[in-house]
Amino acid sequence: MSDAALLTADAVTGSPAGSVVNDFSIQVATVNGSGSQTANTVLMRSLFQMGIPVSGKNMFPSNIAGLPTWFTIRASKKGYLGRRREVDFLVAMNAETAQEDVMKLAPGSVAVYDEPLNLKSLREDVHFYPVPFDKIVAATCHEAKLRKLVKNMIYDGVVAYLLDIDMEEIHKALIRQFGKRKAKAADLNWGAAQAGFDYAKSTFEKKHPFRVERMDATAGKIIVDGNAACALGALFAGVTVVSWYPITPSSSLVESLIGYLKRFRHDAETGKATYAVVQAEDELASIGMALAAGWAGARSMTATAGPGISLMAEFIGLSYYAELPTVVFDVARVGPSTGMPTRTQQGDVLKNALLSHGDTKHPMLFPGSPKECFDMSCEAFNLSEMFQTTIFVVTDLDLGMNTWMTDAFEYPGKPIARGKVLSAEDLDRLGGFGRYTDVDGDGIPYRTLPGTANKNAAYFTRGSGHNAKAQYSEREDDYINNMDRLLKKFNTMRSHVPAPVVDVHPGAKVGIIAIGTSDFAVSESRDQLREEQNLETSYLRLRAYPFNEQLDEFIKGHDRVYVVDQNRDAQLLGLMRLDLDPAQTAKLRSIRYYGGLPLDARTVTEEIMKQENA
Amino acid sequence: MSDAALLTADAVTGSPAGSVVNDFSIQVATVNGSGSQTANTVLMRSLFQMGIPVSGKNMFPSNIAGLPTWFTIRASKKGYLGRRREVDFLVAMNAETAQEDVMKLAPGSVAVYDEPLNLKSLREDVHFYPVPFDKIVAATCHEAKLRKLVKNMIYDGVVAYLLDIDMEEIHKALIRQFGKRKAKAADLNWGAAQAGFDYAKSTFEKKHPFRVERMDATAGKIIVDGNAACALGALFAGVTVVSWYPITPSSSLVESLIGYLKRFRHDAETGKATYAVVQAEDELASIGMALAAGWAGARSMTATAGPGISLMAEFIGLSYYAELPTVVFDVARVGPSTGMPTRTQQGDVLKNALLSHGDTKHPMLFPGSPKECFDMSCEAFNLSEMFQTTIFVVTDLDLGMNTWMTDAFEYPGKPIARGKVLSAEDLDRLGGFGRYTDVDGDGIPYRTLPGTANKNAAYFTRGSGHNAKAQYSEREDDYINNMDRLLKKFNTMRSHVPAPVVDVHPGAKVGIIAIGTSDFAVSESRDQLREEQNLETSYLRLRAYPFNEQLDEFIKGHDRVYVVDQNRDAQLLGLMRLDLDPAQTAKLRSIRYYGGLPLDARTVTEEIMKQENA
Amino acid sequence: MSTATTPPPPKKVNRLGLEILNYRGGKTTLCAGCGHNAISERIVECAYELGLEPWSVAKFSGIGCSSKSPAYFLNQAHGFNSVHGRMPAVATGALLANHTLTALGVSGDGDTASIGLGQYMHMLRRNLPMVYIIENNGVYGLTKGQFSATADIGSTQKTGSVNSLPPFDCCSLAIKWGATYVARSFSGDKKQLMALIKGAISHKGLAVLDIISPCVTFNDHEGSTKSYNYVKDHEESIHEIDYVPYFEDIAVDIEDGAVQDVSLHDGSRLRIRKVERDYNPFERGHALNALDDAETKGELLTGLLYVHTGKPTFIEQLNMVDEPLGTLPESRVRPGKEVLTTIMEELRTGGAA
Amino acid sequence: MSTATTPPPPKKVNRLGLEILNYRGGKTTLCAGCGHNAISERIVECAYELGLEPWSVAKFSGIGCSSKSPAYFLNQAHGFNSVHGRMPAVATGALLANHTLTALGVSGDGDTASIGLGQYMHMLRRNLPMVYIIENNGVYGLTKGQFSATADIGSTQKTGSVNSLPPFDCCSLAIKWGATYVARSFSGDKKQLMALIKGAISHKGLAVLDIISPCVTFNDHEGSTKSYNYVKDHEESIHEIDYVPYFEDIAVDIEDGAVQDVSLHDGSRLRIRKVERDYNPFERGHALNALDDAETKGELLTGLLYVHTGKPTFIEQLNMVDEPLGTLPESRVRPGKEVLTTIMEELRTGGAA
Ligand SMILES: Cc1ncc(C[n+]2csc(CCOP(=O)(O)OP(=O)(O)O)c2C)c(N)n1
Ligand SMILES: Cc1ncc(C[n+]2csc(CCOP(=O)(O)OP(=O)(O)O)c2C)c(N)n1
Ligand code: SF4
Ligand code: SF4
Ligand SMILES: [Mg+2]
Ligand SMILES: [Mg+2]
Repeated sequence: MSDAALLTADAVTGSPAGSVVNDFSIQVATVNGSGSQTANTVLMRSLFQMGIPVSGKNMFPSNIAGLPTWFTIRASKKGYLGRRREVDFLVAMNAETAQEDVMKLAPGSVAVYDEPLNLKSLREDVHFYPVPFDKIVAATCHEAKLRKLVKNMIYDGVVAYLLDIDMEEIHKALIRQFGKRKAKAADLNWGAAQAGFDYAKSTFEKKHPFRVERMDATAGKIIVDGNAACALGALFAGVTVVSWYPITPSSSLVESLIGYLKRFRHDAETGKATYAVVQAEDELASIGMALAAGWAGARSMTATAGPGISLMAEFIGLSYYAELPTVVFDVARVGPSTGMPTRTQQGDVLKNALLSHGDTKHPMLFPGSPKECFDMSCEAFNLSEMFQTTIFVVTDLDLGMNTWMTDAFEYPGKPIARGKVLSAEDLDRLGGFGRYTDVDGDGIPYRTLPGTANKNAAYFTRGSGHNAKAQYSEREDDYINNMDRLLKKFNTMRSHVPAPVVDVHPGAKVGIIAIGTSDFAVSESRDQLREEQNLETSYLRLRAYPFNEQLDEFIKGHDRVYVVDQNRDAQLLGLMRLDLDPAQTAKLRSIRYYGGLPLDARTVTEEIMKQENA
Repeated sequence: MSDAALLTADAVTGSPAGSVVNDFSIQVATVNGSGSQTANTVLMRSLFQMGIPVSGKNMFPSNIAGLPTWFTIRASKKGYLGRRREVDFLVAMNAETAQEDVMKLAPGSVAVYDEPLNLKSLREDVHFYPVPFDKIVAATCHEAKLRKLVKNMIYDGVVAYLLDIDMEEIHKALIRQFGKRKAKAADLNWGAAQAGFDYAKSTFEKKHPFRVERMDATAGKIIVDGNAACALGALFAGVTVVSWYPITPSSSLVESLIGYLKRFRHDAETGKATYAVVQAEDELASIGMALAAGWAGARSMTATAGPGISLMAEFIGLSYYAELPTVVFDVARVGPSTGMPTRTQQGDVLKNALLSHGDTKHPMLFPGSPKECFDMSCEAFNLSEMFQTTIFVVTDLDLGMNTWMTDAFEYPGKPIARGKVLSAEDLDRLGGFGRYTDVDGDGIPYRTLPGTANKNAAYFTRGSGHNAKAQYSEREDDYINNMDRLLKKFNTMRSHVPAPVVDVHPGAKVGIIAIGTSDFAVSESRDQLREEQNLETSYLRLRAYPFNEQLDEFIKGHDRVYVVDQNRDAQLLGLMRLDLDPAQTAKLRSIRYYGGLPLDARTVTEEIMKQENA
Repeated sequence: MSTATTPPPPKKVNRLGLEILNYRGGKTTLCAGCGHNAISERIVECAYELGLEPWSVAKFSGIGCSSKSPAYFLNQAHGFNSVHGRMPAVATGALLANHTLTALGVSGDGDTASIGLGQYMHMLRRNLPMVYIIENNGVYGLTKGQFSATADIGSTQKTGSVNSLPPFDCCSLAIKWGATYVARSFSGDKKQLMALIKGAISHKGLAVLDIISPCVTFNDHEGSTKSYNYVKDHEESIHEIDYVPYFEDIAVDIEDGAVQDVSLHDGSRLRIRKVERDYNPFERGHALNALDDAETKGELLTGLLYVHTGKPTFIEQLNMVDEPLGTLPESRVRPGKEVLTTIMEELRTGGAA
Repeated sequence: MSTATTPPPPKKVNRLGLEILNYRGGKTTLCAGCGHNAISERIVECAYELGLEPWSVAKFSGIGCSSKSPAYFLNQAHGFNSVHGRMPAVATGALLANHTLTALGVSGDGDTASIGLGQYMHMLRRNLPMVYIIENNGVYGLTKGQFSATADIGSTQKTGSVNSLPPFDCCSLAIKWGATYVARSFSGDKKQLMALIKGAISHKGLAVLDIISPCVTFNDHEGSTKSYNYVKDHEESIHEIDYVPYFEDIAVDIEDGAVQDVSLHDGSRLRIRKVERDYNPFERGHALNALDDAETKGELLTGLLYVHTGKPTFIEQLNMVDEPLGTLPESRVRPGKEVLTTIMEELRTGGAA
C-alpha cells in the first residue's frame, strides 16, 4: 500500500506492499431501481477512456425494485475480463447489505460508504471513507425530487479522487451518456460528481494502494453487452422475421434489435419496413412463427431462455424432421424450471443438443465474446438456411446482459448464403425435384419456397413419415433412408460450423476445454497455473456443436483434459461422452461450477490443482 | 413338408422337410376398418386354448379406415413371443397388397386367398388355397348388410382345417368373444366359420407342412395387451387422479383404465367414485393437473407418447425441482415429431431421462412384458410418492397395443407406500419442518399436504430458487446445497427401483443388454446364437433408470457387451455413456434397429455376428 | 366411320386455361363418407372456378383427420401439415415471410378448440389475413372418437358416455374477438359451401369457416349432435348466398330489397338473399345475439354470420415493404458498412445517437 | 402511576380467535406502490374477517410480479407458484385431489390472457370452483413492461410504442364461457374489493375477479389506460356492494327496491345497492352487452358484473366421494383379491364380463 497509508496511525493489516495500479475491482452495492446505472456506466467508461481494460457485471435480483444489487467494475492491465472473486474497492450505498458487504472484503481493501451507515467500527483492516451523500446532494441539487437520481453521481467523484481517475474523463463519459438532448441532466450530474470529488479531496487522506494510470489498451475496442452484439449480428445477417416472447435474460436481445431495425431497416423512399417483429402470445407461438417464416423463405429468429426452450421442444423436433430453418438464441439462466432468472449458467447445452422426443440432433454455436456474438449470430442465419434446420446460438446471462470491452465488429466479409433453394427457372430446367432427395451426397436436400410460380414447385411439409419425394410414408425403408440422410447432413455440418480455437502448448500434459463465458476464467486461470504452479496447459475452446476432429486430436494429444462446465451435470462433458470414442473420453475430467455467478479464474485454478494433486 | 405335398405334381420347392408343428406365423392381410379383428382374435385364442404359446401383432396404418392392415399370429412351441420376420401362412384378403404379400413369402409357405384375386399364377413354390369368400358368405348369411362382418370368420374355418385346429376351440373362443348378450351374432359367425371349414375340407388337399398339436404350455397364462396391463397396475396401485389427452398409442391405456375404474372403484353404498378422470385440453394441462394432484396427495398419473412428452417438458422440469410426484406412462411410437404414430420405437429413452432445460434427471421403469407392466405400474406410484418426483413408465406401441401371452398377475404383496408425509400430529410433535431439508441423509425431504390442519403445515412450492425451508432464495450456497441434495436423492433411488434381470453364462465373453420389448427378440436370438453359432452369451435386462452397480459388474465381467436399441441414436447406450465410467463403456457395442416394426430375433443375431466376425 | 378421325373432345378449362386436375390433390386416406372429403372437393372446385394460380396458395393444417386433408387438394400448392393445435402460429409465420400468399388453413374442432384454443384466439385478435376452415365433427376422429371442446352438452359418445361440458362456439368467438368474415356451414351443403369458400378467399382479413363435417365412423350415431341426420334436421340457413366473381361482369340490378350485395376486396361480390328471418351479418352484436338465441333454441344457423370488410389486417399493421420479405435481396436487408461504422462509434464512445 | 401494573391491551382476534398476523404473508418484494400489494392486503383482511382457517386455503399462481404475491399473504396456507400461464391446470389438479380446499389463485394479465388464454378458457368451461384473481396492469411487469393481451388499442408503452391490437376482456370471456361469479374492480377501491373478494370466497363455482392493478414502474404514465389516474377518471361502479357474512345475523329487511340481496353458498349474502344505472348482474346477455357498450364508451365498469349461483361445478360433475381422494385409505382405493381373480379369468378365457 502507499507510503501515506503506511505512515498513518490506524492498524491496517495484510494489505499488499506498494501501490496497485490498474488491477482491482470496484463493487457498488445499491438497491435496484435506485438509478445507479448511469453513475456506474460513467465510472466504467472513464476508466475505458483512460485506456484501461474494463468489464462490468451487474448482479441483480429477480424483481423490479427494492432489493440489493451489486455492480462490479473490474480494471485489469492484463486485460482479464472475467469475474474476480475478491472485491478491492467497495461503495456501500445499501443499508441492508452494507455490513455483510464489508465483512466479505479482503484485508487492505477500501470501503466508501454512506456516512449514516457507520461502518468504520466493523473492521480495522479496511480503509474506510465515509461520505455524507445526503448533505452533499442537498447542497448541489435544489430540486428535491431530482436528488435521488443525481445522488449516485457523487460517488463517481469520490472514487475518481481516491483512484486518481481524471475528472475530465468522468465529464466526457457523462456528456456522452446524456447526449445533447439531455444537457441539463448532464450538468446536474456533473455538479454532483464534482461535489463528490471536492468533498473527498478536502476530507480524505489516501491510505490505500489502489490507483489508476493511463494505458493504451483500449484502442479499437468497444463496450457492449452480448445481447446487443447478437442483435447486431442478426441485423447485418439481414434478419427479416423476428417472433419472440419476453423472458429474462433474452428480452434485451430482441429489444435492442428492434431499436436497430427501426433505425436502419426502413425503406428510404416509402419508409416501409424490410422486417417484421411479432411479440407472440408465448414460446409455442414464437417458435412456430419463426419456423414457418423460415419455411417460406425468411431469415427468421427467436430468442428465449430455459423455460422457453422447454416449450419449444415439440416444434424444434418438427424443424429437425421436416427440415425447417430458423435461429434460436438461448441466453441461458439458472435452471431447472424457473430457477434463478437473474443468475448465469450453462445449463441447456446438452438439452438443446437433444431437444424433443425421438432421435434428434441440433447444432449449436457458442460465442465466447461480444465480438463472436456478432460474427456467429450473423453466420447462424447462413447455417440455418444452408442446413435447413434450427441453429441454436447459445450464450448466457453473463455474456448477454453484462457489459464487456471487446474488439470492434467487422463488416461481414462474405455475402449472405441462402442454401439450396430452387427457383421457378431451376424447376423448368429440372422438370421437378425430390424435396428430401440427397442429390449432392452431403445429406442436404433442395427445397422450394411457397409462391414459386411453377407447377412443379410445390411439395408437402409434414412431421409424419415421408419419403424422398415428401410423400406420406409408413414404409420401413423410407423411414430408415430418411433418418440416415439426416444423420449424414448432421455430419456434413461438422466442417461448416465455426472451428474450435486451439492453443496447444508444446509438451503440455494437461489440456483444458471450455465454451462461451468460461473462456474469460480459463484464460486467466491458465496464467495463474503457469505463474503460481508453473503448470503449462493447452486450451481448446469449442465454438460449435457438432464437434470436429480437432477435438479428438486435442484430447489424444494430452494426458489429462479438464472440461469446464458451468452446470451441475457436466453437460458439455456429457455431450462429448455421447459423441466421442470412450477411449478418448476416459481422459476427460470435469470442472464444474453451478452457483449462478459468473465463473472466476480462481475457482478453475483451485479445481484443477485439486485434481492434479489428487 | 407333408408326404401328401411331396406326392403332389406341382413343383413346390425349398420347403422344409417333414411337418412343422406349433412353430409358424400366420399373417392375415386385410383393410383397416373391415372388422377382421374378431376373426383374428378367435383364431389366436383357439391356438391358446389348445395350450400353444401365441402372440398377436397388428400392423396398422395411421388412419381410421381403408388402408392395408396386417395381423400376424405367431405360434411357437418354444414360447417365443417376439416378431418373426418370415410369414409361413398368409391369408390374403386385401386386393391392394395381395401380390406384394405373396411375393414376400418364403418358399414352401402357404397362401389362402380370396379367389377373385387370382394369385396362384404368381409363384410356383407356394401352396395356394383359393377361397370364394363372397359365394360362401352369401350362402350362409342371408342379411346382406351383415355379410361384410361375418365374411372374415370364414377364413378362421379354412385355416382351422388347414392347420388341424380343433373347431370346438374356435367355437369356444367365439362364444366367449361375443358373450351371452350377443348370442345371435355368435351363431352367425359360427355358421360362417363352419362353412369355411366345410368348404376347405371338401375342396383342399393339404400339401403344406404346417399344423398344430395340443400342448400344455399356456396353463396359468392370460392374453392381454400392455396398455391394459398398465391400466390394471394403476387400478391396484389405487390411482386416484388421472388426467390425460388422447394420443396413439397411449389412448387405450387410459380408456381401459376408465373401464376398470367404472367397474371396480365406485363406493358400494353411495355409488360415488374413489377416483377422478379428466380429459384435459392438451398435454400441458394434463401434466399440470397430474403434478398438482400429486402435490395435494393424490396418486396421480397421465399417459402419452412422444409429442406429449415434448409438451410436458416445462412442467416435468418443475416436478424435478419443486419435487412433485406423479406417474407418466410413455407408450413410445416412432419419432421424431409426429413420426409414424402406428409404428413402434424406443425413441424417448434418453429424452425422458434428461427432459426439460437445466440440470434434471428423471427415473424410468422399463417393463419387459405385460406381467411387468402390471407390477411396475403398480410400483411406480409407490416410487413417485417415496421420491416425490415424476416416474416414467416407458413402454412402446409393440408392448402396449399388441396382444401377448403372459403370466397371470399376482395381487400386490406389499401395502401402498405413501412416502414421507407429515401429519398434523407429526407437526405438533416436531413443531415445524423444513420442506427441503435432508433430515434422513438420503436426500429425500419431508412434505405436508395442503389442508393439513396445523399452523406449521404450510410451505410455499415454487420452481424458482429456494432454500431448505422452501423460502425464496437467490443465494449461491442455497442453490448448490439444494441441487446437491437432489443428486443425492437420485442416487438413493438406485437401490429402490427394480433391479436388472441378469443371466450370466459362466465363461461367456459376450454380454447383451436390452430393455423392454427388445427382450423378446434377444431371448430368442440367444438361442439362435447358441444353436446356430454355438456362441454362448450372458444377458442383462435393465428394468429401470437410474442404473445400479449390477450393470457395472456385468460389463466388467464380459469382453464385449452388445446394447440393443430400438432407435437410431443408440439412446440406451448413450445413457450408459453419460453415467458410467468410460473404461466400461469402451466395451459397449451398439445393436440398433429403427424401422418401426417390432424387433425380431434374426436381426439381433445377424447384427451380433456381423460385429463378432468383423 | 372410323373413330380415328374424330377429334378429341375439347378439355374443360378455367380462365387460366387450367383443367380441374391441376387443382386436385392426392388420393384421400380418410374414411369413405367422411365430411372432410366433401369439403376437400369443394375447395378443389372453388379454386378451379376462381382460377387461382395453384402455386400462389399455401395450405396449412394442424394434426387430425381434418388436418390431413390439405394433402387431398391443390397438389400444386405448398402445404404445411404442422403440429397439433398450432396452425395459427405457422400460418402467421409464413405470411410474415410472404404476405402475397393466399393462405388456406384446415383444422379440426379438437385442433382448434381443445389444444389450439389459445393460438386460435390470438389469431382472431390479429385478424390474420387467411382462410381458416374448421372441419367440425365434435370429436377427435384420428384418435378414435373422444369428445372435443365443441361437443354439445348431453351429446353421447359411441361408447354411450355423455358430454357434460358446454361447447365452445368457434363462430361466436371469431365474431367477438376479431375475425372479419365468419361463416358456418355443413359439409353436405354444396351450394352454400361453394359461395362461402369463394367469398372467404376473396375477403381481405381473417375468414373463419366453421363447417359441420360429420365423422361417419365415430360420431354419426343417434345421440350425436354432429351426425348427418341431426345436422339436416337442425340446420337453419340464415339467407341464400351466391358468389359473383369480379371477372364475370354481371349488372348489379338488385330488383327487390330482399337482396343485398357484399363487395369484397378483389372486386367480387357476395349476393345475399333474405329468407324468412331478418339477419344482419354486418352488425357484430346482432350476430352474437342471434347465435346465442339459436343455441338456446337448439338451432344450427348456417350462412355468412358476420362480415366486416376494410378492417386493417395484421399484415397491414406491420407496414412491411410490398415485396415478400423472404425473397428481398441482400442489398435491401443488410445495412451498409457506414451503418456499422456509426454503431461502432456509438459503442466506442458510449454516445447516444 | 407505574406502567408495570397496567395490563397489556387485549389482542384483536377474529371469530376463530386468530389474530390478523396469522393471515399475513412474507415481506413483499414488489415495487412500492404496486397495485398488487394493495390486493394482497385486501386478501389478508378478508381472510381474517371471514375467519377462514388459514390451512384450509390453497394458494395458486403462475409466473409474474402478480404471481409472486401469494407469497405475501396467508403464510399458513399451502402455496403453489407454478409455471407461466398454467395456473388453471395446477388448481384443477389440486382440487381433484382435495376438493375440500378453498382454492385461491392470483394471476396476471400476461399470465392469463397471453400465454395462459387457452387454459383460462378451458377452466371457464369447467366452472372450476375457485377464486381466480387477475391482477391486471396491461403489461408484463416482471419482464419490464411489454404489452400484454389486455392492453387497450392505442395505449402507449413507456418507450412510446403504441399498441395496435384489441384487448381481451377477461370478464367478458368469463361471463360468456362459464364462470359463475364475475367481477371487475380496482386495486385502489378498498371497500368494493373487500366485498367482492369475500363474496367470491363464499361463492360455489368459478369466481373470476379482474382487478385493475397499476404497474407504477412500467405502466403508470400518460397514455397508459391502466394507470392510477386513468382508472380513477374512467371507473364506473355499476352498483354499491356490501358483504353480509352468514355468521353475522342481520335481519334482511330490504327497505327500498334499489337494494337486492344475493345469497351465497355458505349462507352469506351480497347486498347490492343500485346507483344511477340499471344493471342486472343475473342476466348473462345483459352483462355482456353492458360490457360492450362500456368499451365503446371508454368506460371501465366495476362491481359484480355477473353472478349465477347453483350451477353445478366441475367437481360436482365428477361425482367423487365426499372425502378428499388424496387421503383415502388403501382399503378404499385398492380393489380386493377377488377383483383381480375375476379380471384374470376374463383375460384367460377372453370372455367378456
Ligand atoms: C401433441 C399431440 N397430442 C395429441 C396428439 C394425438 N392426436 C392426433 S389428432 C388428435 C385430435 C384430432 O381431432 P380434430 O382436430 O377434431 O380432428 P379430426 O380427426 O376430428 O378431424 C389428437 C388428440 C397429437 N398428434 N399431438
Ligand atoms: C415460459 C415462460 N416464458 C416467459 C417467462 C418470462 N416472464 C416472466 S413473468 C412474464 C409476464 C408476466 O406478466 P403478467 O402475468 O401480466 O404479470 P405482472 O408481472 O404484470 O404482474 C413473463 C413473460 C417465463 N417466466 N416463462
Ligand atoms: S375417423 Fe371420422 S373424421 Fe376421421 S376420416 Fe374417418 S370419418 Fe373422417
Ligand atoms: S414492476 Fe410493476 S407489476 Fe411488477 S412489482 Fe413493480 S409495479 Fe408491480
Ligand atoms: Mg374433430
Ligand atoms: Mg401484468
